[in-house]
Amino acid sequence: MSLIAFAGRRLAQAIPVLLIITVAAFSVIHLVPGDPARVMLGSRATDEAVQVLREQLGLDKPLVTQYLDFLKAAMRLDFGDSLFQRTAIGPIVAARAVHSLALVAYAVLISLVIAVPLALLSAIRRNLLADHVVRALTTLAFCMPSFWTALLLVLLFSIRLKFFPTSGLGDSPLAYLASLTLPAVSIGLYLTPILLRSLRASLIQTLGAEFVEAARARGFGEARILFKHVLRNSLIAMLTILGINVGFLISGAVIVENVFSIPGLGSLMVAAIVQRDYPVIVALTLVFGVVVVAANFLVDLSYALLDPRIRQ
Amino acid sequence: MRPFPPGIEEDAWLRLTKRARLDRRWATISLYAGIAIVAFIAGLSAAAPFLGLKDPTATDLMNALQPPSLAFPFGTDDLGRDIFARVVYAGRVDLVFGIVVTYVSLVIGLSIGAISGYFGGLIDTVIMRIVDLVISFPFIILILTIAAIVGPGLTGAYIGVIAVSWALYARLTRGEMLAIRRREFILNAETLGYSAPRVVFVHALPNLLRANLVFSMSDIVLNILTLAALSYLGLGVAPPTPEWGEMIAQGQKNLFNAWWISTLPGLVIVLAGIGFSLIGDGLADRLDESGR
Amino acid sequence: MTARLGGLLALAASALFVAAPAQGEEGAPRKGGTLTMARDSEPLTLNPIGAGDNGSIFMIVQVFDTLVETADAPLPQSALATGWTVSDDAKTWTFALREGVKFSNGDPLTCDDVKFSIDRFADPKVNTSYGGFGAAIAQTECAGPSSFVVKLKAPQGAFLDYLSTFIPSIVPKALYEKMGDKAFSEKPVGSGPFMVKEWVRGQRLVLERNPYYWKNGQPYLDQIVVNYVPDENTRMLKVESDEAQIATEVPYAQIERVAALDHVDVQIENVMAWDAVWFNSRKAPFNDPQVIRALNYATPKEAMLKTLMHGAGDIANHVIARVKYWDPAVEAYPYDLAKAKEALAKSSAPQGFALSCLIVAGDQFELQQAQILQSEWAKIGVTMEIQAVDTGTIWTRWGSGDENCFTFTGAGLSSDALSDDNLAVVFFDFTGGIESFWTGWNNKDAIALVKEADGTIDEEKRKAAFHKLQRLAMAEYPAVPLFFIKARTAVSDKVKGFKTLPVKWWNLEDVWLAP
Amino acid sequence: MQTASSPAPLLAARGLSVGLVNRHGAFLATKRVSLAVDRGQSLGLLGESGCGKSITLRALLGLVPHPGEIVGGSVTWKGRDWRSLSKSEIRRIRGKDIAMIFQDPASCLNPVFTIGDQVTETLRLKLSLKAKAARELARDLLDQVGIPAPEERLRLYPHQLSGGMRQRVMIAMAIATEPDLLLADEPTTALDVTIQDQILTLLAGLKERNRMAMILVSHDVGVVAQNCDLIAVMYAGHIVEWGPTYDVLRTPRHPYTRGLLAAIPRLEVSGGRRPLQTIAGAPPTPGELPEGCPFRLRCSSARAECATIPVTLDHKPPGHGSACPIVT
Repeated sequence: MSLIAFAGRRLAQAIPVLLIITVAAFSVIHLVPGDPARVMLGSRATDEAVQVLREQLGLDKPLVTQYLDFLKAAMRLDFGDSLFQRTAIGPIVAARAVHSLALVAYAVLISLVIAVPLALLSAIRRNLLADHVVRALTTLAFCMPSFWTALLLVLLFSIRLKFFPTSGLGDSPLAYLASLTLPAVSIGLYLTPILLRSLRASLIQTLGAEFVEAARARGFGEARILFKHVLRNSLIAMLTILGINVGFLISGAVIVENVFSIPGLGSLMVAAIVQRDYPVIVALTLVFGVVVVAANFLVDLSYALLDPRIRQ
Repeated sequence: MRPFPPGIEEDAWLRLTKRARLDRRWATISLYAGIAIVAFIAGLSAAAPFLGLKDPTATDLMNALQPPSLAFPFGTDDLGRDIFARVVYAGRVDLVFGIVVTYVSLVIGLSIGAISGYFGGLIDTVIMRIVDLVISFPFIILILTIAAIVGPGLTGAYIGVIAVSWALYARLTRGEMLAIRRREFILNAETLGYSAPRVVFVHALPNLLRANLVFSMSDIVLNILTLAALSYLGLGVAPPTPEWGEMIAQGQKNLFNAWWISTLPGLVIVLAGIGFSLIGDGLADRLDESGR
Repeated sequence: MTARLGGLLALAASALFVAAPAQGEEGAPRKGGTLTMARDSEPLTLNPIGAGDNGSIFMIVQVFDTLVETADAPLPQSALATGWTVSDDAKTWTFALREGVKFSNGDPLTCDDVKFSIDRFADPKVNTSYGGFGAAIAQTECAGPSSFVVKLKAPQGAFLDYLSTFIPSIVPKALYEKMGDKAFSEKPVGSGPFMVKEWVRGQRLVLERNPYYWKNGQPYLDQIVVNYVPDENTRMLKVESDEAQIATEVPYAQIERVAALDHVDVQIENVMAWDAVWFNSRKAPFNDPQVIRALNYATPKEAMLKTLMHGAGDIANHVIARVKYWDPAVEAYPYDLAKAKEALAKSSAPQGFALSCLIVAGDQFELQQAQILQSEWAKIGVTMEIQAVDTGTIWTRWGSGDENCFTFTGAGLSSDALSDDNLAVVFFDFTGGIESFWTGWNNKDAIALVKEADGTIDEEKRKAAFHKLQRLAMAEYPAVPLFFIKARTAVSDKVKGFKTLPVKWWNLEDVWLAP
Repeated sequence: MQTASSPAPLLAARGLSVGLVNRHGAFLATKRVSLAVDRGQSLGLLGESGCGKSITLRALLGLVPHPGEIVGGSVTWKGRDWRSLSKSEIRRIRGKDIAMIFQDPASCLNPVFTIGDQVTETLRLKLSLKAKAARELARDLLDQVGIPAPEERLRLYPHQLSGGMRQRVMIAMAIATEPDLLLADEPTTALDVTIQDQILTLLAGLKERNRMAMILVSHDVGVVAQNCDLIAVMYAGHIVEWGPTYDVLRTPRHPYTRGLLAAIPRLEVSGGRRPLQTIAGAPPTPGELPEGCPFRLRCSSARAECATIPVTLDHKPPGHGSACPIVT
C-alpha cells in the first residue's frame, strides 16, 4: 500500500473521531452549570442585563442550532468569535497554536537529545551503576512539580546567569528560541523519563535479538550494531509513547505556559473553560483532536518509514 | 566448598558468579527497595492516627511559617499547620488514590483491550476508535464536567482519571493480545473448544498481565501526579484534607520565603515515585526472566 | 496614601502605611523613555463599552478621555469638560467642552463625538455591562460646539462619578461608525494620553504617546509596554531582573522580599476593593442576624490579616468597599469567642449548624482564608464544608439562591465608581436587580436609604444616608466582612509619579522615568 | 582426542568451559569441551536442546552472551589463541574467515533493512567493496545459493521472503567472504522438510567447492549423519562420545549415544519430537559441580562407581572416544 493511500485511510478514520469529539465537548461543557454572560458581567449586572447579553451572544438559541451553526462555519475554517475576547477565534487559536507547537517541538527535541544517549548508556550498562543513576535522576525529574522546576531554572539561568529572559516571547527568531528554551527544558524534563524508559526497555529487548548476534558473528563493530541496527528497531516503541503524549503535552503545558507567560493553547483552554467561552472550547477541542490525530498519524508514518513490516 | 574441578579458571568463575549474584541482586534489591520505600510511606500513613502527630487540619496562626525544627520536622505552613503531620496524613489520600485508580483502570482496560485484540474486526475497530476518542478528548473539560455533576472533591477526580486512563491499558493489552493471538497455547486452547472468555481470561491473561503490571507501577506515580495537578487547579480533595499536590500548590506563593511548604511534600512525591518505579523495574526483570 | 517600603523591612506591619509624598520629590519630570509593566491580567477588548474586566479597563483609560476624570481626589475632576453647571432641580447638566482637543489620529474632538459616546453609555441595549450607570439619562444635546447638555429622568447623586468611569469614554463618532464595534475594539482611537501601537493578545499591549494630548507637556513617556505575566512569582522576577519597571499585584507573601530589593519598592495603596463572606438569608439559620453576628465574632481578622496578608490590608468595618461615604467611626467586629458563643446561644441555632461554602477553585488565598474560617468557626460549633468550584460555575450557583455561603476572590470585587451608590444598589437594594447580591437580604430601611442617597446631589444628605446604611448593614446584613484590600505594586526606583488610584487604575500620563 | 598428525588444526577448542548466568545464578553450560576441525572437514555436534552445543558454537567465535564468559580452556584459530588476539583482529576474523548461520533465519535478519542493504553491508565491510561492486556481488551470491530473480529479491525486506529463501540469504552472506570455516547452528530446524534437504545439499556443495570446514550443530541424527565427517555427541555440557561419523553411528559406545540412536525409529512412529527423557534436578551450581558421569541418573547400566569417575574420553579404538568406562 502506498503511503498516500495509507495516509488517506488514516484521515478518513479520523474524521468521525473528530466529529464525535466536538459533539462530546460541546454537549459536555453545556452540562456544566455556568453562563458566559454571567461570568462576563460578574457581580455588577442585573439578570435582565445578563439576558440581553445572552441574546446578543446567541446563547438563547437551542443547543443543536448552536452546534450546527458552529459546524457549518467550521467547514469554512471560521470558528466564530470568542465570547470574551470579542474577536475571531481563528487568528487567536492560530497564533497560540504556533507557540504551543514550537514549544512542544522544542521540548520533544530536548527530550530526545537527553533521552536517546542516556537510554543507550542505560541499556548497554544494564543494571550497572550508570543505569541506576540515570534512572534515579530521571524519576526525580519526572516527579518534581513543574512550576518548581520552572522557577528553579529561571532563578538559575535568568536571574543569576542572565542567559535567558525570565518570561515572555522574543521577537527575532533567535530571541524567540531563547525565550522558549527554559519552558521547553521544563517540559522536556518531564517528558525525558517517559521516553527514556520506553527506549531503554525496547533497546534491551532488541539487543537480545538474534539479528544482533548475527551481526556480531559477522564481525560488525559494536557502535555500528548499536546505532544502525538496534536503535532503529527500538525507536518505534518510543515513538508510540511520544504520539500518545503529544496531545497531553500541549494541553498540559498550561502550568509552564503560565510561569513563563507564553500564550499557548493550554492556558487558552483553561481560561475558556473557566469563562465558559463555548465557541473557543469547541474550537480548541477540535484543534486538540486534530493535533492528536496528526501526531499519531506522523507516528504511524514514521513506523512505516522505520519498519517495512507495518506498510503491509 | 569443594575444590574446583580441573580445567576451570578460578578467578574467571568467581568473576562470573559474582556478576550473576549482582545481576540477580539488583533486580531483587530494586524490587525490595521499592517495596520498602512504598511500604514505609504507606505504613506511616496508615498508622498516622497512632503516631502522636499534631492535628493535620488544626490551624495555629501564632505558629505560621515556622521553618523545619525539632517541634515541626517539616516546618509549618502559612496557617500554622504541621507540614509533617499533613504529609503523613496526605499519604492516605494519595496512595489510595494512585493505587485504586490504577488498578480499576487496569482491570477495565485489560478486559476491553483483550476483547478488542482477541476478536478483531468490527469490535476491534469500534473499541479502538473509542480509545482514540478518550485519549484525544481534553482531560480538563472532562474533569470539570464530572466535578460539576458530582460536586468538587475526590469523587470527581476518581471518576475522571479512571474514565481516561483505562484507555491506555486497553491499547497496551490489545497490542499484547495481537502479539500472542496466533501463538500455540492460544490456538491449542481454541482447538480444545474452550469458550472465548475462557481463552481470553484464563489462557491469555498471564501473558497480558505482565506488561500491564509493569506499566501500572509508573501509572500509579502518574495518577498521583495527576491528582496533584488537579489540586493545583483547585479541583482535588476538599479542604482541609491534606493532599501532597494541594500542599505543593499551596506553597507556590511562598516559594521564596518559606521553601519548605512545597519542597518537602514535593520530595515525598519524588520518594514515592522512586519507590514505585523501583518496584516496576524489579518486577519487569522478574517477570521478564520467568517468561524467558 | 502611598507607602514606600524600601528599607522599612525591620518595622512592624503598621509601619508599612507611613505616608510619604508620592511625587515631586525628584525634581522636574523628564520626558522620554519606555516603561515596561508586568501585569497580572490582559485586555480582552479595548472598547469602552463592553469591557468589564480590569485587564481591559485599565488600558482603556490610558487611551480614552472622559468628560470628568477620576484622580486622587474624592470628586471627579475636569477633563474634556472644563466645567459644568447643574439646574436647580438637579436634572439638567450643562458641560463646557474643552476646545482644541484632538483624537490621536489628529481629528478634532467635537460635541457630536461627545453626544455619540454618552448616548451609547445611556442606552441599556448597547451598554449591557453597566446599564445602571447611564440609566438615569433621559436625553442629550449639543447646545453649541462646546456646550453639551444632559437631561436626567430624575436627580442622580452619583451622576458625575459615573461619568468619570471608563464607560462613557469619548470615542470618535465617524471613525467608530466606519470601523464598527469589532474593529474598533481591536484598534481603538481616543483622545487619551496614549494610543495603541501594537496589541498581541496573550502577550503584550504597546502604547505610545498621543502627540495631540491636551494636557500640557504630558504624557512624559514615549512608550509603555504592558506585558501580560499571569504567574505572580514570574511577575516579581520580571522587576527583579529589571526586565520590567512595574509589576502589579505583589503576592502578600513576597511583599517583604521584593521591597528589600535594592532597586525596587513596593507601593501599598488604598483602593476600593474588599473581601467578605456572604450568606444566603433565604435559608435558615442565615436569616437570623444573631447567627451572622456570632460568625463575625468568631472570625480572627487580626491574625488573618497578619499571617495571610502580611499586614497589607485593613480590617473591614463595612460589608462593601471603603468608598467615598465610608464612615471610619463604625466599629468592626472584634475577635471574641465568648461573644460569639453568646450570640449563637441566643440565635435560632444555639447548638451550631453545618454549612457549605463556595469558593473559587485554584485561588490559594481564598482557600487558605476559608480553611482558617473552617477551623475557627468549628470552635463555636459551626462546621463548614468548603466547595471549590471554578469561576464559570460559581456565579451561576451563587445566583441560583440555593447555596448557603459564598466568597469571591478578594481582588475581584471592587468599585468602579468613586461613590457608594453602585455598590449600595448591588448589595443592599433587594429590588435593584440581583436581590442584594443574591443574599436575599430584603430590608425596607436599606432600600429606602439607597434610594434616598441616589435621589439627591446634596452631599450632606448623601453622606448621612450612607453612614446610616453602613451601620445597618454591619448589624443586619448576612455577611462576614473581612478586609479592605490594598493595591500592592512593585515599582522600580527609576519610575516617578506612579500612583494607584482608588479605582485601582493609574494615570500613566503622570509617570516619568528618572535617568 | 584430536589427531596428533595435524599440529595446528584450523580451529580447536581445548578444555573449553563456558559459564552462563540464569535467574538461579551462574552455571557451567559446557564442561571441558575439546574439539577440532581441519580444512575441508565437517564436524557434527549432536545432542538434545540445552546440552550446550549451541553455546559451544558461540564460544568458538567468542560470542558468549553477556554476562556469561569462558571460564576455562581455550580456543585457537590457526594455532592462535583467541585471547591473544585484539578486538579488531577478532572482528576481522568473524564474518570473513569464520562465518555463522543460525537456526531461525526470520529473526537473524534485521527486519527494517532490505536484503540488499544487509548483504551489501557485509560485503562492503568485510571485502571493502564499493557500493556498486557490492551490489553486483550480492546478486551473484543470491544466484549462487539458488535464489531466483536475485535482483528483485535484493530490494525486498526479510518478511517478504519465505523461510527457505531467508536461510539462503543467510548462507549467501556467510559464504560471501569464502570463509575457511562455517558454523551452522541448527540451520534447517525451522524449515520445512523439503527445504531442509535443499539447504543441506546447498551447504554440502559449497563445502566441496570452497574446501570449507564446517561445524554443524543439530539435534537431528539424520542431518548430522548425512553431512558430517566427524560426530561429537554432547550431553549436559560434556562431549560424551566422539569419532568418525560412520564409527559412531554403527558402533556407538556411550550409553547415551546408544539411547539416542535407538530412539530414532520410535520417534518416527509416534510422529512427535519428544526428547528421550527430561533431566531431573537443577543445573549444577558452583560448589557442587557433580562429579562422575552426568548421565548416570538416566543410565540403565549405571553402577555405584559412576558417581565418582571423571568424565574423560578414552580412545579405545583410535579416533573414537567415549566417556563411559563401564560400557564398552
